[in-house]
Amino acid sequence: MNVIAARLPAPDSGGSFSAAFSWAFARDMRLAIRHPGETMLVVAFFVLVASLFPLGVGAEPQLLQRIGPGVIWVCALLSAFLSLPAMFASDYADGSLEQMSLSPQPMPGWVAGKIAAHWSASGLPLTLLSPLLGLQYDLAGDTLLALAAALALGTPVLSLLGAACTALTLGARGGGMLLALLALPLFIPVLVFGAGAAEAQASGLSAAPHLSILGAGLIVAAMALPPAVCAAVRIALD
Amino acid sequence: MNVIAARLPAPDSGGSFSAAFSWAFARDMRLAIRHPGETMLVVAFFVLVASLFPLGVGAEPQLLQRIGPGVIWVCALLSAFLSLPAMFASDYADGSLEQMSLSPQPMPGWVAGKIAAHWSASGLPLTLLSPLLGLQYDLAGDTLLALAAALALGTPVLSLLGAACTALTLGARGGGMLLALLALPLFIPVLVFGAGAAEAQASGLSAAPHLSILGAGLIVAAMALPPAVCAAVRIALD
Amino acid sequence: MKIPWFYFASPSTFYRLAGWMAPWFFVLAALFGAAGLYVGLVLAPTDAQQGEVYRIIFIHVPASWMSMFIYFVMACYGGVSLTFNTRLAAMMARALAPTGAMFTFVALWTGSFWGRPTWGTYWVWDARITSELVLLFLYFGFIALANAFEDPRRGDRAAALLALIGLVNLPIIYFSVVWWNTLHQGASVKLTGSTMQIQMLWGMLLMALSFWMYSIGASLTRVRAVILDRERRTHWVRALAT
Amino acid sequence: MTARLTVAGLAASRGPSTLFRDVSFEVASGEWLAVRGPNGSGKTTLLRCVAGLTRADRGEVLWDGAAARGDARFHASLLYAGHQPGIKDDLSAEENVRSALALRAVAVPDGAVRAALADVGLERRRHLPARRLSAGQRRRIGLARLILDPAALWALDEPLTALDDEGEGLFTRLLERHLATGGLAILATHDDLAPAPARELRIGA
Amino acid sequence: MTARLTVAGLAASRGPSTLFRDVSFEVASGEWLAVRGPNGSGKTTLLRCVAGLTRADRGEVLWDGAAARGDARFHASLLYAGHQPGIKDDLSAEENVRSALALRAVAVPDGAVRAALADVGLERRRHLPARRLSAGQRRRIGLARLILDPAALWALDEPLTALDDEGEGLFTRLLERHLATGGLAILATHDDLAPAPARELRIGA
Ligand code: HEM
Ligand SMILES: Nc1ncnc2c1ncn2[C@@H]1O[C@H](COP(=O)(O)OP(=O)(O)OP(=O)(O)O)[C@@H](O)[C@H]1O
Ligand SMILES: Nc1ncnc2c1ncn2[C@@H]1O[C@H](COP(=O)(O)OP(=O)(O)OP(=O)(O)O)[C@@H](O)[C@H]1O
Ligand SMILES: [Mg+2]
Ligand SMILES: [Mg+2]
Repeated sequence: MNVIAARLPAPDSGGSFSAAFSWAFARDMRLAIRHPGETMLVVAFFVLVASLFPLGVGAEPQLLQRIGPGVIWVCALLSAFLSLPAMFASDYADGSLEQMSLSPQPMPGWVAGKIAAHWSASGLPLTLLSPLLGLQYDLAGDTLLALAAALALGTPVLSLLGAACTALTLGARGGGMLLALLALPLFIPVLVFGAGAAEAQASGLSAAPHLSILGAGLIVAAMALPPAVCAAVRIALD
Repeated sequence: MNVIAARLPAPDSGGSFSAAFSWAFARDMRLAIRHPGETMLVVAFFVLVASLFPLGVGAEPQLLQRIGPGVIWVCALLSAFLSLPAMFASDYADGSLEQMSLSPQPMPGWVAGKIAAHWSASGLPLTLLSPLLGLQYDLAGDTLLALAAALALGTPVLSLLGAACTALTLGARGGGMLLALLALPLFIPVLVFGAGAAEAQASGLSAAPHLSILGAGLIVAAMALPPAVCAAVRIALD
Repeated sequence: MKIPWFYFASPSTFYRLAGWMAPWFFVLAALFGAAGLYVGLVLAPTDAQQGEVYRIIFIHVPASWMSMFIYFVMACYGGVSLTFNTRLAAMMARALAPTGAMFTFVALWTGSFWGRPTWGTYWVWDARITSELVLLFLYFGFIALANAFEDPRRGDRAAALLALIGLVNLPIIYFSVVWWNTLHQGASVKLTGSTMQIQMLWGMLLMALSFWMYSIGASLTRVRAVILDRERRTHWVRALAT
Repeated sequence: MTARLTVAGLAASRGPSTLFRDVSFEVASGEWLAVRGPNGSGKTTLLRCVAGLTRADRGEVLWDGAAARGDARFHASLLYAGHQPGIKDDLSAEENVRSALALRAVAVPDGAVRAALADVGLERRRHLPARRLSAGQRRRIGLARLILDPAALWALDEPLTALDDEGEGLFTRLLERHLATGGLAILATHDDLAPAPARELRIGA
Repeated sequence: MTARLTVAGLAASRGPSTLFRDVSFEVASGEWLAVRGPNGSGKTTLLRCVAGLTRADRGEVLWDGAAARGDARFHASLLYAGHQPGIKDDLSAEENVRSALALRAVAVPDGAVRAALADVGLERRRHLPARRLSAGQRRRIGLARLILDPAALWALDEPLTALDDEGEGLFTRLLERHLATGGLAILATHDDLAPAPARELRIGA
């Protein structure tokens, strides 16, 4: 019982934003990629759904070209959505969320960290993969570029919005469906601009306006939503 | 302590298939529609996702007409998928599954009941709704009919396949994504024939062949899968 | 707690107050409605290209306005209930939601009904129309979330927060016609002079007033029900019962 | 009624390590067996093997002389409750009890459920979703099951968890009645119960 | 170090019913308060109010004279563990302890974690995902936290759940050390602990 004899010094008066952020980010990433196989799952899932489409729709090249960006965006949306529960629900169920909110770490810090982790596990791989999928739908080079750029700007917004919605539905009845009802409508605007960018590019116009709107949206969301998420978490734990 | 004095007669040597079925069906339905609001959630979700795609794809009527059936099928697929965890995962987590498998009720009975409940809570409402959504994509009358028929035959297959997959992933890490990876590929054939039926109808051919294939698939699945699910559940509990 | 505002904010007093006010708003709604319909259906001239169909505008536009306006008010109540933790504000938000959803639906319905003759289709995935649809789902989400918890106070808080987040959608609805070249026509009612017939304008404004009054009346009536349900264990409600 | 549970040469291992090997015991009507051992020694595993949930490496479990695993008569007379007693958060206490009884095909006179819930002190809260109940109140739903379910064999894992003194008293009374009326029980527990166990089984170090 | 927790006129209600009203007490360094009461009386709720998770209807919680809720110093010195102690099934015992410490910004000399896990008897299983651990072993992860975390105030909800006698002994030794080194504790528990509580708080009927 060596350790029991000793006693450690008291902790310094609590962590910084960055400390909290990196703690939460590291933890959630570890949980996400706990087992090598699972890193592939999001990606696999994404590719899968994207390839469901041509099958459902029947495959003429020009039709595919036409719907390509939209489909890819819907996939991004869905896989962001499907990985939402991992963000708060499980931590809420096993009491981890209480521990976090009682820790000296500032809540905005670890909330941001969790959101970042969610994005790196869902949005980021999708963004990196999108050019390949775009090729599947044989999109032109610049369209692919616009698509990737739009995803890079848009998927973080999805993670932010999604975080707010899961936090709101913590402990609520109705589970996944309720979450869908809340989150998907909020995702729609992102989808509109995101898909719009690629389509504008494809039809010869510039994607710039859509992208700049997405960028603006990202900034607003990044400013406004984390506090909202914190509030939602506090409400959930009350 | 009145009751404690008394003692009830021993139970008869255990339930019948039908008893088990109706017990599980009633229970899961009650859990599904625990609160009036929630009955609407599936429907809302369906309508919502159905309206996501065209948005991503952009809105020419003839294009919509073209992809309508495919989109609606993908929606059916997704909402069947989203409600999968409710079938076994939660019962596994809180120990209900142990209780069921230790009960005198025959396992195939309550497994079938749970599957039926899942279908009535996901596939059925979608089938009933599909004509309305079809109108949104302005599909012709006979196409709508073919679509509804295909859904009526196909969605039960989705529930059956889904049941097998969730049962297999019980207690596995990776949760939703792993499930997606398992289930969605299996769903694809259903999607192909299902959407095929409506498209054949739309393009003037008869939907009959597709429908009969779906029907055959349904019969096979209904015969073969429940035992598989039982086996998977036993493995999960071991 | 000295300020009379808090006095009125106490459910029991507000219950009586609402019960007393609601009928008057319904009366006003009826009056404005009658006037609006008269102006809209009788005085306003037939439209050059569209003929009589365009008269849907007297329902459509006010309904659309209210759908957005009510959401805004609802969000404000939500904000108040969150910041000051006042029960009544939350109840008002709950009471407003169904009316708002109703007007949103009417806007969609009349709109698509209007679309048939003018655009040749009931439904297009046009940005404004879609964002209006999103608004409808936001209302649904609000109602669903507010009732998704055993503890009504939690429902209040969560739903209020959702309403605030959803505010983003309003500018999208309103400016969508500007941001995209949509099928839907742009704002013709502007503060700086309007491009449309004066009678049409008056008709729309009167109808809007009527809808507004109706909304207040309806929400007041509904909030009484909410209050009763929420306070059913208190003495004053028991007293009412007996 | 009289019944007998016989376990012979049971052995189980988890992952690398063997938890217990050739465990043999017998429990007859009116007796109960206490399974004791330090944390992680394998009590839960043993109960699960007996119930037939986990497949043992070796050994057999007999109920009235017949192999228990998968036998309908055994299942009809077994009431198992593990660390997770299978209570649905979304259902009320009453609904939970009713559905548990229905699952075990036990028909109860009406009023009985409510009376049982009164006995365990949940009458006022019987319509509250279980999610809202306190830790102990949730466990008390299990006690109500014990009151109503005529199963001959109880296999309970730490039945006293989260119960207050009154709850413990209630449980011991229930156990006494159960044994008196010819029931048998296997309880994995860390603390001592009033009716002394007929036999104690110590596993693990 | 010396610290003092003061609770004055605390009142909380759940749903319709009031659980407790004006509860007042004080705990100083070296003392621990036992919160007792029947199931559902509001012990957990009280702990949550003190920790600042649940918003009390009335009353205040002071830490060294300053309002506790949301105060960084309070959070830095509070270690709360509820019925659900926040253990991740997918992480191993060691990872669980480490991440819990990191979250509380506690830096430990290397080897300390492993030693602590040895003390609670998890050394051999420290790399096993918590999912694979037995009920008691999971709780012991919490004990390892108690060993390593220098928090001055413990707020623990039924800390003895699922622990065997050896585990209870371990916990009492930890509590003694904690109090001896100037810590304070609020424990909601149904059973009696070796170091007698400085004060007992009975709530509920
Ligand atoms: C489902 C379909 C439709 C929806 C959801 C919809 C939605 C809206 C909304 C939200 C407004 C108020 C916003 C504002 O005043 O700027 C509005 C106004 C208006 N809508 Fe629609 N609309 C639809 C279809 C139509 C159709 C088919 C027409 C006629 C061709 C139409 C004509 C107008 C007009 C003239 C205004 C007034 C614009 C103004 O004066 O500001 N709408 N609509
Ligand atoms: N996959 C596995 N690999 C290694 N060890 C495992 C695995 N699964 C379970 N174990 C070990 O097997 C034992 C199972 O113990 P069991 O749950 O039966 O203990 P118990 O006696 O019920 O303990 P408690 O008193 O804490 O409930 C534990 O020591 C656990 O660590
Ligand atoms: N929404 C609600 N409506 C009605 N009652 C509620 C609600 N939420 C909680 N309760 C009641 O409040 C009490 C909360 O008790 P708490 O969990 O604090 O009890 P406890 O003293 O910890 O009990 P235990 O000893 O079983 O852990 C319980 O009686 C519970 O039924
Ligand atoms: Mg155990
Ligand atoms: Mg408690």
